[in-house]
Amino acid sequence: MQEHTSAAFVRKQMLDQQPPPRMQVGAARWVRENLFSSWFNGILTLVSIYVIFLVLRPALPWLLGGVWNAGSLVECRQILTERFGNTHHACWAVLTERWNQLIYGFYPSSQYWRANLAFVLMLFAIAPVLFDRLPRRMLWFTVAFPFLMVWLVWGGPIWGPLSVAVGFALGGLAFKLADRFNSMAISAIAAVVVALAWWLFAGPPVVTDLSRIAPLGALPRVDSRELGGFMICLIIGISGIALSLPIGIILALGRQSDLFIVKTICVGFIEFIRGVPLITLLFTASLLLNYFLPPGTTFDLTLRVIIMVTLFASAYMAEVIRGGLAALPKGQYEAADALGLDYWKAQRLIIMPQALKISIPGIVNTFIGLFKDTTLVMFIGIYDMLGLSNAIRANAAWNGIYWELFIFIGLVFWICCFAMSRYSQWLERRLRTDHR
Amino acid sequence: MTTMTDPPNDQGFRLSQLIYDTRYRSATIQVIALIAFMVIAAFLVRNTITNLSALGKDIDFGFLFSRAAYDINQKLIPYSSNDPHWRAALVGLLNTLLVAILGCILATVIGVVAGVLRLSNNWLTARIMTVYVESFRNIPVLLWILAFMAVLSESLPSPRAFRGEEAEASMWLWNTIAVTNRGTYIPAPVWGPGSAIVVVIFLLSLLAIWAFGKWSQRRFEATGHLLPNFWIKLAILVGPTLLVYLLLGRPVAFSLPELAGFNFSGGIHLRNSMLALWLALSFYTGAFIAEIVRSGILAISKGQTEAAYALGLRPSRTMNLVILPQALRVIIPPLISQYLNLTKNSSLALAVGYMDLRSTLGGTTLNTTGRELESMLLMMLIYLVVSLVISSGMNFYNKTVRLKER
Amino acid sequence: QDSSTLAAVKDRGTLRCGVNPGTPGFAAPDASGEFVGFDVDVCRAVAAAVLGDSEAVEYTPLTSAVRFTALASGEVDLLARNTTWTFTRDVDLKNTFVGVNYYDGQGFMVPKDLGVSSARELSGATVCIETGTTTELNLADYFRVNNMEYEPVPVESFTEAQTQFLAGACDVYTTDASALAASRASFENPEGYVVLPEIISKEPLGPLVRHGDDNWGDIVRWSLNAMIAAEEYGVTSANAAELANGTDNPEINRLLGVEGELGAMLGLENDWALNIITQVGNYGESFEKNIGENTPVGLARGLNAQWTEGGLIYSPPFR
Amino acid sequence: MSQAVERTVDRAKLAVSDEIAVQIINMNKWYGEFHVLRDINLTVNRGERIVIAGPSGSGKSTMIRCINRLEEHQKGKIIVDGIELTSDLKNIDKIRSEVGMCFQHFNLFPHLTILENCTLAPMWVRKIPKREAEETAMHFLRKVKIPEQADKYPGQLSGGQQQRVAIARSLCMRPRIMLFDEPTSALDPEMIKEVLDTMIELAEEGMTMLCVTHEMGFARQVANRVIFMDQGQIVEQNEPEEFFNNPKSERTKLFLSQILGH
Amino acid sequence: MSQAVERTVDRAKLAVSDEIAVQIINMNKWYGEFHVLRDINLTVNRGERIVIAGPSGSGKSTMIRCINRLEEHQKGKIIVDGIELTSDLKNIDKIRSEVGMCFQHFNLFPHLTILENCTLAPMWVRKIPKREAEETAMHFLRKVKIPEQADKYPGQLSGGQQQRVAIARSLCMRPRIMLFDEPTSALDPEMIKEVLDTMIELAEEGMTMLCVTHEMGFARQVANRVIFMDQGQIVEQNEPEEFFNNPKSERTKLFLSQILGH
Ligand SMILES: Nc1ncnc2c1ncn2[C@@H]1O[C@H](COP(=O)(O)OP(=O)(O)OP(=O)(O)O)[C@@H](O)[C@H]1O
Ligand SMILES: Nc1ncnc2c1ncn2[C@@H]1O[C@H](COP(=O)(O)OP(=O)(O)OP(=O)(O)O)[C@@H](O)[C@H]1O
Ligand SMILES: NC(=O)CC[C@H](N)C(=O)O
Ligand SMILES: [Mg+2]
Ligand SMILES: [Mg+2]
Repeated sequence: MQEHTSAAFVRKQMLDQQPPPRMQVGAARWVRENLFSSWFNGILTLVSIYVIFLVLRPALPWLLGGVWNAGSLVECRQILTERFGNTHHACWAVLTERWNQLIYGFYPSSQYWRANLAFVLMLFAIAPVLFDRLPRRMLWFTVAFPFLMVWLVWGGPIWGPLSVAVGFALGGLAFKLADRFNSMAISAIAAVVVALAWWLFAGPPVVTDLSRIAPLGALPRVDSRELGGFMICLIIGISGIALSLPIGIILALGRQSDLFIVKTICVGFIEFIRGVPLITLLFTASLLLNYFLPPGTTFDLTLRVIIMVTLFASAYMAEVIRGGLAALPKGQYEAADALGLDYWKAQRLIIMPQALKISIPGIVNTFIGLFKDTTLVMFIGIYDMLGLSNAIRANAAWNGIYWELFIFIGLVFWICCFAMSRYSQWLERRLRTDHR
Repeated sequence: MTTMTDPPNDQGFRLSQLIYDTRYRSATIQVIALIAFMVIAAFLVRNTITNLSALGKDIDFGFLFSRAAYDINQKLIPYSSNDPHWRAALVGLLNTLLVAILGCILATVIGVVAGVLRLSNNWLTARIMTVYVESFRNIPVLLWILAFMAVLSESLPSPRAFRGEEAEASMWLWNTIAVTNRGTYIPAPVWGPGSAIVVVIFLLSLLAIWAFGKWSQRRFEATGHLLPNFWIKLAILVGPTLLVYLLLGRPVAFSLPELAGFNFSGGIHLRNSMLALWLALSFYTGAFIAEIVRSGILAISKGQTEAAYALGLRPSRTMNLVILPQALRVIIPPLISQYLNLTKNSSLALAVGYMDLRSTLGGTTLNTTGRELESMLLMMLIYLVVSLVISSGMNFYNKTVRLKER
Repeated sequence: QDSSTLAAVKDRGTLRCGVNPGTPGFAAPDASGEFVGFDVDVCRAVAAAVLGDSEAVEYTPLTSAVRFTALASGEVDLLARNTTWTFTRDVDLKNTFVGVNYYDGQGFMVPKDLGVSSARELSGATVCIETGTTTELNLADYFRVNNMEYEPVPVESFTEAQTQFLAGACDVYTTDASALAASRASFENPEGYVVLPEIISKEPLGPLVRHGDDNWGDIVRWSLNAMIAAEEYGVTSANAAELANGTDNPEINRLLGVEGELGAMLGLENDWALNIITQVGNYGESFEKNIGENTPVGLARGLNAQWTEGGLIYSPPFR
Repeated sequence: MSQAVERTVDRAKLAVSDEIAVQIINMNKWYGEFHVLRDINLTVNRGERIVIAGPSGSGKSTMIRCINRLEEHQKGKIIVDGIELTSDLKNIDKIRSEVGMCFQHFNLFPHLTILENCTLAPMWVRKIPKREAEETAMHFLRKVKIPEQADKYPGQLSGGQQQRVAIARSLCMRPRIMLFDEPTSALDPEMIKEVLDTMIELAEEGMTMLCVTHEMGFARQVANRVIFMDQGQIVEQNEPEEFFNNPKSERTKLFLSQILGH
Repeated sequence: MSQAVERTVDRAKLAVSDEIAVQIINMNKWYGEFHVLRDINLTVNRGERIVIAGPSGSGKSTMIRCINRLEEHQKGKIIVDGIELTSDLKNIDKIRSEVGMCFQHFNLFPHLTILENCTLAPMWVRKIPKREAEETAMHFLRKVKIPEQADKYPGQLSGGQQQRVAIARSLCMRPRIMLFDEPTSALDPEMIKEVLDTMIELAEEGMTMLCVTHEMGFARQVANRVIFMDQGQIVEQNEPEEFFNNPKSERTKLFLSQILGH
């Protein structure tokens, strides 16, 4: 379109310097230019080589010469002494023996397939969110996934999760029906009331009856305390991020709004959550939450942790989304106003779709942070991978084994987080070049 | 001026105006929000009160003034088990701040070095720094803390190994530093008579350096001549102090760590718990800071560098005069939020038994007195205040350096 | 009433019990991941009494630092976790200690090659100590009173203490003597370590519940007493079922529910104690099985012998 | 200054009725201490095409933005289509769906296709079924001559095309009044023509239009009144011929000399 | 296409000496595998004003950036003011302080005031005392007609003013050769004129100039040679009259038809 303006002859952006062609360089020159271009550079190179040498010399034999089969550390050391005459080698045997515990916690091994299936389905559920080239219809599966996951992981008849889903559906329906009053407030209230009515009153008896009459798909129940390892990190991380998204949106809108009280409440909440360490919130979950709830309500520690992690993440999410909102030109709001869309419709149809898209890299980064932070649950007695590594060490057979476990755990986290950060970089690049 | 309104309403006030009139609508929404907020707050408070009274407890901060009865190994202010809980909490808070401040300093150094080296044109060094950044960023800090602790306590010699004629381990740097699995012992200064003079001279020379800097800047502006500032400053820093020190017959002695009984004594004892926490936090945060520094420098468009080069400025000058002043504006806000993270992450001290605020007030005090609600609230409040102080510092900085635009 | 712990436990079908995460002999997961041990048996006894099934227990491993809060906040119904009965814990922290299942005292363990034979020689030592315990406070007092210096290394859990101690990060490990023995037993080379002769405190360890539900407290108290009394009267897991047909000792009859309505008074079935004894065993059986002289832990009965044998273990009469 | 409007306009076609479309009475507005609009009085009849001109910062945009309540006025009255603009939301909603607006920077919704841009408001505000809304949208897209772009995204269109989409989008709400705020000033010369042509067509169909623009060719040919604003006041208003050939105030003369002499 | 340069230039004033200012011999450059500049040969005499034109991507910028070593050439020779450009740092420094350069995007230092922008390099490179540097700076700022902006920051100036500051900043180093890389292409038409005027003045004073630009008015009036580049080669060079009226190569004709026919 721009072909015929004067701009045709001007490149708008300088490119980065590129290296000269290989035929112009040659290995010797490459080395000189990249490693020894000045005396300082030369020193750097030598230091670097020394550092690499220092790290690899003990690490390589240790890593490669490890023992993979042994029943205990002592046995392992025996094998090593026989084989090498010393014990400066890894004892990977602990992984061979306990890897399933590190991954699944105390999940009954006969039910591993459920966890695996949930994991695979999770990939499918997340894919359409991450890659917008995929068919949008896959999002329906994404919506259904949480319920499916709860059912798969915790077991029991399918009716429970299904009833929760029905509550949501009824709420949505009520929202739609109340649409004609043309007021977001009424719609929202209707939705909440209907959904709560179902969850609290209508739903439970129906579920109990159905479970009795037709215990459809009744998987053996697995308790929360049997969850652990990598699995619990994933569950807490994913639910935290998914649940914090809506709350984060609301907080961000609240913070942007010019209603003083609403804004103050939101700012107060966000700053409070961001101002205290996550671990104090987790302790609150494990020590204090029961004080704040009506007498006699006790619920699952995992659930409490998810609630706290959600609150935590939503404060960060709110800031990320606020950034996205701020990046939108004011014209978008004005155009929406001028077309007669009210605040909520404008948000839903115009502002949020764009702001969220801009925020995805930020959201992914929040998620990486959150995912790494799930290791803190070890302090409140949930056996995540680190907690399990302590538990494994508590066993006399493996007392004193550190590195093999740390390396395994580190590697698992590294792969996940690195992949995600690459994804967010890719996305950032794409959003920048996307003609939007 | 903004409060002029519509013409007087003939029908008077109608209830529907609460929803449909923009003037009242926002008030309505706010009142509803406030009520909802109060209801939730009241609900929580009421539950708390009922629950507490069911347990026969109350809310009372009096426990802060009763005897703590436990010992803390690292204390920056005098403390014994006879002191009250609040003092124990204060010792913990100071420990938190100590590790946070040391951590921020070291993390900045590591981060800046790594960030700059990542941009270096030395291929090998740049790669190594990339490996460093990517590995530390993508692995939980807790794991790093535990790993550092494991290195320190598993692979270093115990004090016992230093004992005997042909000891297995020996001290570093001419027997001044002992690195053991209990911690590292470094020489501690002993302030003899006259040491005050040395300190004063040292402070004076700091002043002199500042004055010299001003003077040399003015001289440069007047004549265009630039002095070898760095070396002169170094000379001022070291020269007079050293001279006085020697003249006064070395009033400041150093007490060297020595093996006595079970442990080393004398010198300053850097406990492994602190070292592990400090190093892990610094390296972890350093990786983030490296990224911040790198992208800060990259964000200053290539055009700026080119313009400076085209004017004949050398690369080092370009860095100092053009790139850094601009990059700092980009770097500092995220840098401060990293400081904030580091401070909050220092609460993971728990994992290695470092007695910070969380381990004193939120740990031993909490569970010997059973005042979890009070202790947790107090602890959160203190963390919140620390965070707010840091972030208001950031806001202040942001306001002062904002670029002037049209 | 409905909100009572008993009703909640029956409703749930399982008992929630807070235990030590891993002190061999007292509470530790076995190879199949199930908790076993001397303290765990108290949990199992209560479950057997209340639910008739000693396996219907959810164990929550708790560090010393979080145990009371976990109990107070209702996360567990019962804490059976080598916890010392003290005045403040009972009165100020609003717990109800229902009895003592192990009379203990605080001791010190050191590596043999340290060449120390008395706690008085420990001045200047580095001491690994679990935070949030009575032993932490005793330690502070002991060293202060005796004018000795020490360097506390606070650790969060028993396992960590053990690891630090083995790695040489501290010279001394101090805690309840029983736990020291258990710990030493799990070492690769137990002979390399000695427990010093001094016992510097009284540590009566026992199960506890929250304030405010006396009925529940009674249930736990008498479950423990049932085990103790059973030993005293020679009722064992092997002969309990037989004795339940009736004996001429009215006390045994009342205990086993043959006579009287003791169970009903507690709100339980009448065979509650029988369930305990058949499924868990009596106090002596539990002791021998978990920590007795024939186990790796190898503790002698000592103070924990029946009063009839010169010990302190003593159950109030079932009457 | 750039493109003259080449198309000849049949002025006869451009009838004006007596009915009043917009009436502004003694309207005042402040930004903080700054008095942007002072005692504005203006009556626009149905079918009138008004061009508003004036130097930058004189309050032109602010004035027309007050008409559909994108800005709030603080004193005086604005009556649109017989409805007074008060802070009553229902009135505001009603007026906004009666009044279309086009902005300098188009403000299309970049995440929606052209067609979706056009059907969004009718569907969600007027509650028109999708099918019908799409038909209307295609009708107006044909009118602005870009039906073939319906499935593209705004980012794929040139500026002129985007502005035409913006006009179509407003028209889909079947407004009775259109406001234009410098619709051509962000465009390259070629594209200006496309957009002006579209606007002229609209004018010929009898749409009531208020248009802030410096395209004096357009003003000459289409407007039946030109309003000149300065420092928040309406300094002069007149028929285009009179306005251009015989400006009364000094200020207007100066302005015209700048804008035309250029 | 936009502003004609209105000012009449006294061509007689524009003397060219025989001394050689820049000589490029058989210069080649690659980006990776991509051969950007092929066998460039060019001799610029002192006082010459050369305009370089050519389609986008033809290597114009790259060529003039090679002259002050913002890019490295890989084959051939570049001799500036008698000094050959090698990787010897001292030579590079010397050449850079002899050769001034203005960029498309001005690249002023946003954290320094206009005056500081202008005094920075003289003070730090030429070691001129601040006082003196400021006097020079004010001299040149007066010359580009914005002395009153000296204490403002670049962000507070319009594009045209910024570009003029950029020129003044280069001049403060008292360069003997000036390079311009599309100095006007990021500017609005009005501002283009300001900048071109400044450049013409500079030319009249006998500055040796190499200027990448598409302002053909400027080329006609000021240049004494126009160089046409395509695909990394100099396709044609000639006096402006000849170049515009009588282009030899097909490629040039096509280009000119595009750029002028517009
Ligand atoms: N939100 C605001 N707050 C304060 N002043 C404002 C605001 N919006 C506009 N102004 C000021 O009000 C005056 C009128 O602005 P307006 O946009 O209406 O001018 P305009 O005539 O449309 O000018 P232009 O031709 O540049 O668009 C200007 O001086 C402007 O600076
Ligand atoms: N750093 C680089 N790496 C790879 N290719 C580059 C780089 N810089 C420029 N190029 C390529 O070299 C060619 C010449 O670029 P140059 O900037 O010299 O063109 P130009 O004639 O100045 O064009 P324009 O009028 O668009 O500025 C272009 O094809 C460009 O894509
Ligand atoms: N080591 C422990 O966990 C318990 C220690 C001690 N018996 C206490 O109750 O405090
Ligand atoms: Mg305007
Ligand atoms: Mg170019």
